[in-house]
Amino acid sequence: MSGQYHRPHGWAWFLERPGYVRFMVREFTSFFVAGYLIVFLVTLGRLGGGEAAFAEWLGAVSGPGWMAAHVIALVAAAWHSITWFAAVPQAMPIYLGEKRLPAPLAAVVMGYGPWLTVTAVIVWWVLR
Amino acid sequence: MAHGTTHEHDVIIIGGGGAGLRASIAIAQENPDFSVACVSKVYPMRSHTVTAEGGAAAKIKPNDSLEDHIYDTISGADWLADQDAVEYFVNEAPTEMIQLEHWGCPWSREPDGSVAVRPFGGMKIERTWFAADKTGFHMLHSLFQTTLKYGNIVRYDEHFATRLLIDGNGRCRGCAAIELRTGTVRAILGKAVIICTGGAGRVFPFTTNGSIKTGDGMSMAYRAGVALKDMEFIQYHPTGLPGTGILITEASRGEGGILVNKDGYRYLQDYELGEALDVSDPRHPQKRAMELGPRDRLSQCFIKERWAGRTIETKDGHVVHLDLRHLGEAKIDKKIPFVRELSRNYAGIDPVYKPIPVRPVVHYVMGGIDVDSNSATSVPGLYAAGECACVSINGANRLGSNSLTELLVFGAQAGRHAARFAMDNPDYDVPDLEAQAEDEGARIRRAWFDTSRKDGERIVTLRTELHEAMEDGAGIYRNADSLQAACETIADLHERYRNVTLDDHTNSFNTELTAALELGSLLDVAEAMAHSAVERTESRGSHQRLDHTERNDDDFLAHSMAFHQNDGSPPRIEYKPVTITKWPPGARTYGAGSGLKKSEST
Amino acid sequence: MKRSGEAFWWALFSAGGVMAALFVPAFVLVTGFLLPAGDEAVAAERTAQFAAAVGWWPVKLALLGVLALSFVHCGHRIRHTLMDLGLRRFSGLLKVPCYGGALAATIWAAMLLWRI
Amino acid sequence: MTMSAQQTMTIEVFRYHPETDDEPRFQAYEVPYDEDWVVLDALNWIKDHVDGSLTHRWSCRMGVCGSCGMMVNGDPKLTCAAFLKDYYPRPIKVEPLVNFPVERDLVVSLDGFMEKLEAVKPYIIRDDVNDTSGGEYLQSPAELAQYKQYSMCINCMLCYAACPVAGHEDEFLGPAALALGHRYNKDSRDQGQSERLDVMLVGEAIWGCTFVGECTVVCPKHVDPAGAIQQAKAVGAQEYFKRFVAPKGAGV
Repeated sequence: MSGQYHRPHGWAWFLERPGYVRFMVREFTSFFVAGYLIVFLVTLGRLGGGEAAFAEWLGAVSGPGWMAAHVIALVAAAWHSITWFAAVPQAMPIYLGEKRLPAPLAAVVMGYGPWLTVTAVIVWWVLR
Repeated sequence: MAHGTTHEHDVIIIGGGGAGLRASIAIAQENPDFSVACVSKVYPMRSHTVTAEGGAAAKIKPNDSLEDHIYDTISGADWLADQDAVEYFVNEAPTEMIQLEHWGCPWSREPDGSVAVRPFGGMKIERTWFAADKTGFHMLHSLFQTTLKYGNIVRYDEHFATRLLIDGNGRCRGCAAIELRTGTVRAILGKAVIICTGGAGRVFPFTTNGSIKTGDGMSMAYRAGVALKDMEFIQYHPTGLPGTGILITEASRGEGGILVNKDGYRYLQDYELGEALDVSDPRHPQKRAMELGPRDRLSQCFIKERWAGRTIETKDGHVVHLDLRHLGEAKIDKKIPFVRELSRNYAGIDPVYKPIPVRPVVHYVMGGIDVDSNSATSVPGLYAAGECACVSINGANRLGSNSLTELLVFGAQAGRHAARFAMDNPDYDVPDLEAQAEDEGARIRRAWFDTSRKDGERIVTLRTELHEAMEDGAGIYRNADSLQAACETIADLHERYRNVTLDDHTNSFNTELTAALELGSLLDVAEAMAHSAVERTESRGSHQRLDHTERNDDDFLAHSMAFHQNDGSPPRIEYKPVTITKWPPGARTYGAGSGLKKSEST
Repeated sequence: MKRSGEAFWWALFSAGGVMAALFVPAFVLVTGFLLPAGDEAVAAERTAQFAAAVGWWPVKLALLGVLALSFVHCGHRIRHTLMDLGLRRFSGLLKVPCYGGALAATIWAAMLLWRI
Repeated sequence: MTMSAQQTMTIEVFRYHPETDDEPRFQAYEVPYDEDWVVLDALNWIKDHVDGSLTHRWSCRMGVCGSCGMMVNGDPKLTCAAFLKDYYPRPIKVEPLVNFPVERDLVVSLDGFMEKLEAVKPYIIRDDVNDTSGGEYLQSPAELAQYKQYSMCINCMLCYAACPVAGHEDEFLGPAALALGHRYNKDSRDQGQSERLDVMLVGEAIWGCTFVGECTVVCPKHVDPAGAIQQAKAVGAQEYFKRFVAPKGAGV
């Protein structure tokens, strides 16, 4: 007689459902975003250190190692943006009377639209 | 079965569906010092109230009147309803419905914020409150969640009550119940008892009813000496999905859906149900006509169409089509989304694009435990409310959307009267009642846990035979021979029931044991149904005799009362006159201009 | 029981999530690809552009806000990820490196921006 | 049709009996294959014809009573809505919902869930709630729409079985209970938000949620508990900061 059975929890629970894996990938973007932001601070530091320091830094960054790191950072940051804005309609529903703004539209209006606009403006500013 | 500890409360409610919960709140509210026990074989939110779809009737709009609701109910009942009870019911209905609104039920609303109403079958005017098409679900959860507010409501979830405990003075003082988790038989004692265990549609094979609706409360009361009243009246709902029997709500017709036969013809017009207005006609759907005729008539029309060879044959039997396509996707999604979900999942049909195959399906037992309009039975201290009870407001055919309202009105009523009884009759003898419960535990153990008995019959064998007997013998149309055959089969099954053996002789969560006990309840209820039906040699409402096709008010304007016989012989059937106050029996007419008050009486 | 102070961190986490989602991909594009790319003349021109922008005090302030919130966002998310991965017992202790780290990074960012 | 000519399929069922077993085991049954059957039909067939000791809950078999939630091939499902034809001819593995203690076979304990449900005070709170004399409370369709979705929960608990936080954190109230708490907070007739937040905003009660979102994925009634929880957190955050703007005791 042993009463209720409690199923053990494995440490690898995050592999049990595809949704959990996706969740973990989403959460791990924060490690990469944080890492990148430190690099961004270094960049700002070099900028504060004068033109020569900054040019030297840019030279280093254009190397393959740093380039690869930035590609990873870009993918992680973009994935953060995509998943974050996809969730916004759930967390902040918009009602027009008794109708709720459909999630895809709400995501574009409140997330993807502003994101792409901001990105385009910043890139344009640098490139112009 | 181990004997468990005794639990004492003030009022015991058996059944945690709409009526039981409403009764619990009524008592908890009015007697804050009272302890109310709610004993249910399932968690309350699993109760069958949850599946009710279309709505609940109560006069709320200025274009409606109490008088109209009364008349619709009485004429719908083919004059077998007690008119004083109907009046009480209709008068109380609006208050009860508003109360439930206050308790959070998410009623569908008009643009001005007032509750919305829709028409239902057999109604002169639209008066059915609805929460889209999950009205029962929302009502049950609103009630259940409201009970959580009251600390003096003690729930005995998953406790299967098997026997009423009666004290030396003949008063009902509790029940014996199996705690499913442990298999312990407990004595749950109180000063009054209310049975709210719902109907018994599972007596039939093809039913909208969930597996739990096995008439346990009816059987318990029957065995305690209370009559089962009007048990021959079984409501077939005209629109169930073939195969599963899942209900497609009457609201689908209230919103304008039509029924057509295999030729695409609206056959109801051939059966004195009125004129087939085009669906684009602004007068469609017409109240008390065609698809908004009463359920008994519509189900009978289906059988006649079938006899005429105009139904559609499928692998799940004959069907007709419920066509909703003209309503359009937007209206279907707003007003009857559950119909779409159910049709897609269980019939593979999207009603926006295709008609839904439907056939009549056993839905509701008009009869039940005989109670007066105070919800009291003939046993002092024992009350009943909801589908298990017969007040009677439903007579020979219940008006669609009265049953949900009935739960509230008579649930509250039973609660108040039981509480009063409990206050006036506080003392009882605990050891005597405990001994009865102990006895019950021993009886169950002897009957079901005798491992020396081998090679008995399986539960499913008997249940299947019961289903066949009831469907063949006591269906929409019956006659003396078919009913007699059903009575004989049931008697035989009662004998063989003692021979059923179980695979499972363990205590914890023994659902094979509960299935066996439920089979016993089904047999009791079926016995009362078949014998009451044999004796009623007339046709009225849902009871249609091929050998006695006319209504006979001279002999049968009376409730049948089936009394259980302890010696195993068939039930004794007696009759009790129907209470007629202001509405003398009249011709039951539907179609345009029908139901014009008392003036139409014959 | 008292309402938890987690609401404070969650609010900053959410605001930071929005900030990071809006700006970080663009930042990566700029500092990781656009500035290092091209010949020296182009790089010099873009660097000047970038320096001018970052040197303008309203941009400095905004940038500090974005960075601070983004750091809290990351700290909060890292903390909860670690809890979900089995460090639930240390949920209090984890606040120190996670939010402390975000605070330190913010102070550092302020100092760096001050120098520009 | 003879049994041998009938198509069959294999159902592997999690078996555990508290009186005799220390560990669960799987038992395989051959059941007739019918394309109209759901997993629940197969379980009922086994119980009726093969093994009466197989234990599971069910009632309405139309997806609204919430009794028959189980893991079907690892997914939390209402077995009355999981069709054999979607798995045939591969075997189906049926287990009790994860993240709950198992009572017996496919039956799990609801005790924890019921406590959590009760904790969020899922009922209308206001002084005149039992006074019907003024007629119904008015509520516009737009106000109804604000909470309607969150009132659709059938308490089937699939969301708890899909939630890793519910499995690891006892303090967490879980998707269904929180969504119901939020449902009443959003109801225009209710005045009990503050009382409810006093329960929801404590410890890990709501904050344990890391928005995995699988609760919403598995919800058979499209309640979106994940969305409800994030909205409730936002309300909690607003209330948190409001304290500084209008401190308690600084007037109504």
